Amino acid sequence: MHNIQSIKVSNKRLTEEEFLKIRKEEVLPMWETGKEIENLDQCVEYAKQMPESKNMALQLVKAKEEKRFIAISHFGRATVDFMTEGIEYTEGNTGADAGNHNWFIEGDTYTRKCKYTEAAKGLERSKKDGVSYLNGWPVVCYGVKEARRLNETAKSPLSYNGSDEDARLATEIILAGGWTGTSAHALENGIAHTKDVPLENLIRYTQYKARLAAYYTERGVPINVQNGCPGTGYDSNGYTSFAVVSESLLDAEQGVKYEHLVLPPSLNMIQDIAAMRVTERLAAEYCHKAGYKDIHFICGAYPYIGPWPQDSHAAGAMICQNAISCILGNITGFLLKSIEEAWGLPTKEGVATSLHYVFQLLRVMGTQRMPESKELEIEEKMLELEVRSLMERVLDLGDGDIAKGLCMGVEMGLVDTMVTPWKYNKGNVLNIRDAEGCTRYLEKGNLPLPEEVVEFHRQKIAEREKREKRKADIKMVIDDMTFVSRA
Amino acid sequence: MHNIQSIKVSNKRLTEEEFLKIRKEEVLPMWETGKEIENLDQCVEYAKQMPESKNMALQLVKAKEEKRFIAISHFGRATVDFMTEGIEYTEGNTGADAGNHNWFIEGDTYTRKCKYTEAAKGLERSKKDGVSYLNGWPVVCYGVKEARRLNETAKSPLSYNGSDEDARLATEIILAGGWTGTSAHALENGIAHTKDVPLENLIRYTQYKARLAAYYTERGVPINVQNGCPGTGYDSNGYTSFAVVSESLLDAEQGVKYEHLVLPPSLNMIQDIAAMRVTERLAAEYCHKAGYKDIHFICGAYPYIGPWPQDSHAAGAMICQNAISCILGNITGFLLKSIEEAWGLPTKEGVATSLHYVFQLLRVMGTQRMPESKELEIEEKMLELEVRSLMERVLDLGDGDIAKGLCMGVEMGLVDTMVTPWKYNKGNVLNIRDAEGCTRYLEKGNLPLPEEVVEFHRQKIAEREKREKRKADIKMVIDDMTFVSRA
Amino acid sequence: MENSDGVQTKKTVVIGTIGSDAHVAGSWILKRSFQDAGFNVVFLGAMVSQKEFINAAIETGADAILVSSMYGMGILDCEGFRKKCTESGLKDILLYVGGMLAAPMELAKNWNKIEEKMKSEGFDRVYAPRTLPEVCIEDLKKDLKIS
Amino acid sequence: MENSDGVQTKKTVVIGTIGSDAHVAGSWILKRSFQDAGFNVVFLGAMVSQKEFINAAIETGADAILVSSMYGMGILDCEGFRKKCTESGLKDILLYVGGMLAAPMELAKNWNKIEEKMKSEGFDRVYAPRTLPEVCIEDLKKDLKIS
Ligand code: B12
Ligand code: B12
Repeated sequence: MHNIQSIKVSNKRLTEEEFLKIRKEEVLPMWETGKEIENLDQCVEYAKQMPESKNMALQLVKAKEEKRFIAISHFGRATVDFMTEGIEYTEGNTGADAGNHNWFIEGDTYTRKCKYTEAAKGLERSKKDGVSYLNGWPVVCYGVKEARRLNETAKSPLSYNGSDEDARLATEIILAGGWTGTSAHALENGIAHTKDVPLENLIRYTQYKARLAAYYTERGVPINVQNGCPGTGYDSNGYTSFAVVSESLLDAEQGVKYEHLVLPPSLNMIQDIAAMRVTERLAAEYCHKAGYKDIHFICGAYPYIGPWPQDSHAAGAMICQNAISCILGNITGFLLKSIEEAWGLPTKEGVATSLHYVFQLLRVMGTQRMPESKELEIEEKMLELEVRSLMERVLDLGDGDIAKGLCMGVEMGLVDTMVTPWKYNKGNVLNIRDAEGCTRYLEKGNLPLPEEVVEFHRQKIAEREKREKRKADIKMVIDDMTFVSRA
Repeated sequence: MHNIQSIKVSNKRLTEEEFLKIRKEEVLPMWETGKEIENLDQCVEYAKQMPESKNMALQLVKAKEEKRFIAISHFGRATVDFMTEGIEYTEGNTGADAGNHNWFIEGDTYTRKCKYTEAAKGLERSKKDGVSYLNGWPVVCYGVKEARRLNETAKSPLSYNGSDEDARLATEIILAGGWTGTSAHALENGIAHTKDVPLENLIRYTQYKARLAAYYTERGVPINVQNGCPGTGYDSNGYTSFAVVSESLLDAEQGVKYEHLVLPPSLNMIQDIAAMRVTERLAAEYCHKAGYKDIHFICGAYPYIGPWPQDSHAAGAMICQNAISCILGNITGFLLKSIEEAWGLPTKEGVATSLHYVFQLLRVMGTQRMPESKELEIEEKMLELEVRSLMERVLDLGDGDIAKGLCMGVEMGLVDTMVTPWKYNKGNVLNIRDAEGCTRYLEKGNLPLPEEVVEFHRQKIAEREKREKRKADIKMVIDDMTFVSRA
Repeated sequence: MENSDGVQTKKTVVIGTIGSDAHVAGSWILKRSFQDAGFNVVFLGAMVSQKEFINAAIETGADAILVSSMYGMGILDCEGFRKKCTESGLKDILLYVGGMLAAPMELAKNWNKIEEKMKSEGFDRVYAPRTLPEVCIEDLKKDLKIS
Repeated sequence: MENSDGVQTKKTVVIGTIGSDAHVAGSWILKRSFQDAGFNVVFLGAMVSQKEFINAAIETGADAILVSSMYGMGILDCEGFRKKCTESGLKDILLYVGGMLAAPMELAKNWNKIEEKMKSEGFDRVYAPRTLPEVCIEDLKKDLKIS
């Protein structure tokens, strides 16, 4: 069992010297395209020429102030042509531009796991066969020149999905490419993407990416950092909210000034809106208490992360449900999957289709909001009790250092979720839905849940058992994992 | 100017004798297919053989009790093959059956205006060219045999959209055909479908159809009567709610026991849910006060009645928005348009697509409801003030007789809407949207609006003027008429 | 509005929705646009028979008749309209038709077939749904040789 | 479970998600289903290399290896797997593969091309996404000639 002394990582800002040393010795040498961006200040100079209108951080802040929304499209396959064609097709056919949209470009999994040789082999085969053998765009193989080309092609800002093991080099390249958004989420990379990478390493990589984003921001290129936790599609709202609140402190310490707090939907609109409010409130509170006073927090949401229906219109219904929930919840920047989710990687037609759905909903109900209510109040109260209790325990475990606390928390099963390839996750938790589809704990494992929350979840599960006249058991848990996809 | 004595129609139940006399002398002789159903009791006997599971009235009551929903598909073109193929295709591909769906079959406009010769000519040309020149299914030309064939083809119950001038013969034929739902809305037929047919006549036709439905119901075949007001797509929520509340008394007096109260959406979810609650509450209250104690009131909604976007996915977003509003509002039986709405009459593929959207939404959020809130309370209060004030004035004008009161009310511009071909409608009202898309009065004409309502609407319009920094004028009124369709 | 030799002449147009068609929003907006553009508009509302169009045109000496059809049976309702106009002495009156002219989506999707059909019926111009009134106003000015 | 001459023999299967693929929900459910069906399951979780599959099969004397691939690079990850099994002495072990085996939707949509590719790589059976575990359990019992 770890004790706190044996945990090397800590929530301390990387000094410029430490940062540049890791950059020079660890990050850039990982692949030859690292050489093209050795001069960091030159990269920042290039990025400074990008028009402010195409800056994702400023775009999101402005949208929040004007109560507007920004739709964010996932997109990524192996070849550059596929990417440029897709960007031009979508922006040409949907009215998507820097005022209402930005791109969340997916790197392939080999690249995300720094297996650049496999990525390069997959890229060659893809070019040769004209078919994408990679499940994303191998940004590190391409290097800064192609990253700049993509950015110049697009009217909307570009950001990079670096979730998975270690996206430090990829992030260096895309920011040098003029992109203005990246992602930095440690717990997510553990529970959703890795098997045996310790949380310490994941936090270290995250700190580096956050410091790099802050480096650009401090020199006049505001960078939006997606502090999110899409999770596995089978997590509780409590878990994902906690991940984002806790990691807001990690990013704040590295000097990040634009944090996009992004949560996955349970699909119960009241619980999802409650989770967003609690996450925004506690992130701001804990950061403020820790002395970080000038951070822009922007609300955000992922599309449903669990399995999708194969029928394209049933998938369209999911896109509309997700978007309406964000409109009613005033969630400024929300991400979109495509109707091909149950089939494969998004095509340009799929991306455009999602935007047709969303822009129509914004036109007809973009100014409607979910009113205050008793139900919303209760969900907020229960989630706040849960997240606050876990925050206090974890901060306590780390003697006030959230990085150390998180490592201890995972090891003691306090920070725990149900389905994950990550060997460090205890997995003593069973998540189940209540009668209205809210996420509840059938088994709470070692989670430090206040009694009131445990009782509330028990009652809510009992309501479902009564309504459906069947016991809440592992079979119901498994049904809940795939109920959305059973069209 | 009418005075009450000169109005012949009154809210009095047709005696069996009067009813059978009109049936024999006025209704059945309108076309030769009337001869096939002369023996009414034989028709009832046939209808009694239909399985109870396929009875629309009982289906809706059961769904309401079990907090489930029934999706209702518009469908109708000239040929029988088109109809049977469409019914089988849809029920075969979407899981639609008597447990979750029913059909709202559209008659063509010639048939609805009793121009059976034109309808027959249009039918012949349609059969010859294999193209539907008619905008609906000419039920009267076909007669009871084909009506029965359609009903036997379908797993889901069938009902007939008889809105327009005089659907008495058509309704006789479909009920004899075993269908278990019809529509009976007088004001709707005025403002939306006719030019110079006095309200008196429209009320008379409605009373006949209601009495016929009650006749079947009293003899063991419950018939669902759609007491709805889709209106013109440009009406206020107050107008359409009033139309349904007032006409609930007309249907109740004729002995209708199953009233489906159906309202068009403004697309503001709070106002639409408020309108449904006020309509159900006041219909039950006024009917109860008038001594009708045993009527099943079922909540219902039309899809958006104004102009739709041409893009099929933008249209899909409309279908999802309408359905989510109904789920949150616990609106049991809601009607669906198809994604072809901006193009032409629904195809079978279009109908199936709508059901794919809706059944997925029911699967993932079918148990979620809109919580109580201050905003919902205010909208309910304002709508109740408006509808109650108009009900009291109209009942007063008719000395307690709603039929006479309605005729006087229209003539005096108390019952008035903005855009209609109906020459009896004064048209002094201008409807406009507020900043959240709720329907408000820019000009109230002669509507007997309580001061509090007038002030509330004025304030809400002022909020929009402030937010959009432009004056609320006729130009904004016209923009609001087509904003939904401007994809 | 002036014709080519600058003489002030207020042109008159008859506007309405033909047959048993109750759709009036489209022609209501057409009416307002043509009035704002300085035309004298004779608005017949909806459910206007061919005869009513013709009588109104004769009574007001109209220069053009604008027929709207939305409910899907435009082909049936418009047949023989030019012939009737000519028989009633409205030999060279301009006839425009527009809206959702054909019930089945197939026809709406291959618009050219509808346009041909309407042109063969003697309509001078045929407008697809959603055509903005301004487009029609410019065409009419051209056809009437006025600015 | 009994084989054809009724002798009680617990069969062993190795289950996991191959390559750098983190998707585990599918194989997690596969594991539970095979356990419930009386199989002895060696569950390797996700991100399992070909070597780890082979070592586990050798250590536990497995009768079959069930490979899941979801993240889209299944074709690259599965190449040469049968060859490596044979080289490691697992000559006639049953190899099944299933899940979302190919990144681009085109490939997912023409499933037969993927099936051919995987069969040519030596997989005995290839399962499309969404295949219910029960289907695979019946196939395996047939291939292992047990009831
Ligand atoms: C609103 C509406 C109604 C309202 C009409 C309110 C009213 N009194 O005006 C109500 C609800 C009453 C209604 C009733 C019916 N409707 Co309706 N309706 C519509 C809808 C949704 C919008 C039409 C509209 O108001 N558009 C807004 C106006 C401003 O635009 P517009 O009409 O297109 O006109 C503009 C342009 O087209 C152009 N234009 C139009 N005509 C002309 C002519 C010329 C010369 C020019 C230059 C330009 C021009 O300029 C106008 C202004 O910009 C359409 C579908 C759609 N578009 O989404 C269906 C639609 C027109 N209706 C249809 C049908 C079938 C009916 C009913 C038969 C339904 C029923 N079973 O009861 C009845 C018919 C009643 C009757 N007796 O005629 C069908 C027609 C099918 C087809 N054409 O193939 C449509 C297309 C819906 C569908 N897809 O099935 N309807
Ligand atoms: C949930 C999910 C995730 C979760 C995974 C959680 C976890 N750790 O398990 C998270 C969010 C972490 C995730 C991450 C990613 N994902 Co993902 N994910 C999904 C999703 C939505 C559902 C998959 C799932 O859990 N299904 C539920 C389970 C129960 O069913 P199943 O997996 O299909 O398995 C059943 C059957 O298929 C069958 N089966 C499966 N395998 C086998 C094998 C055999 C032998 C047999 C008999 C049967 C069988 O039995 C199982 C039980 O019934 C799918 C899309 C979809 N289906 O909607 C995308 C999807 C699989 N992911 C995809 C991608 C690209 C990724 C990422 C690369 C995204 C990113 N850019 O970060 C990463 C990859 C991370 C990594 N390192 O691998 C793509 C793959 C593209 C392709 N194949 O062409 C998909 C298809 C989405 C898409 N359309 O783009 N993902």
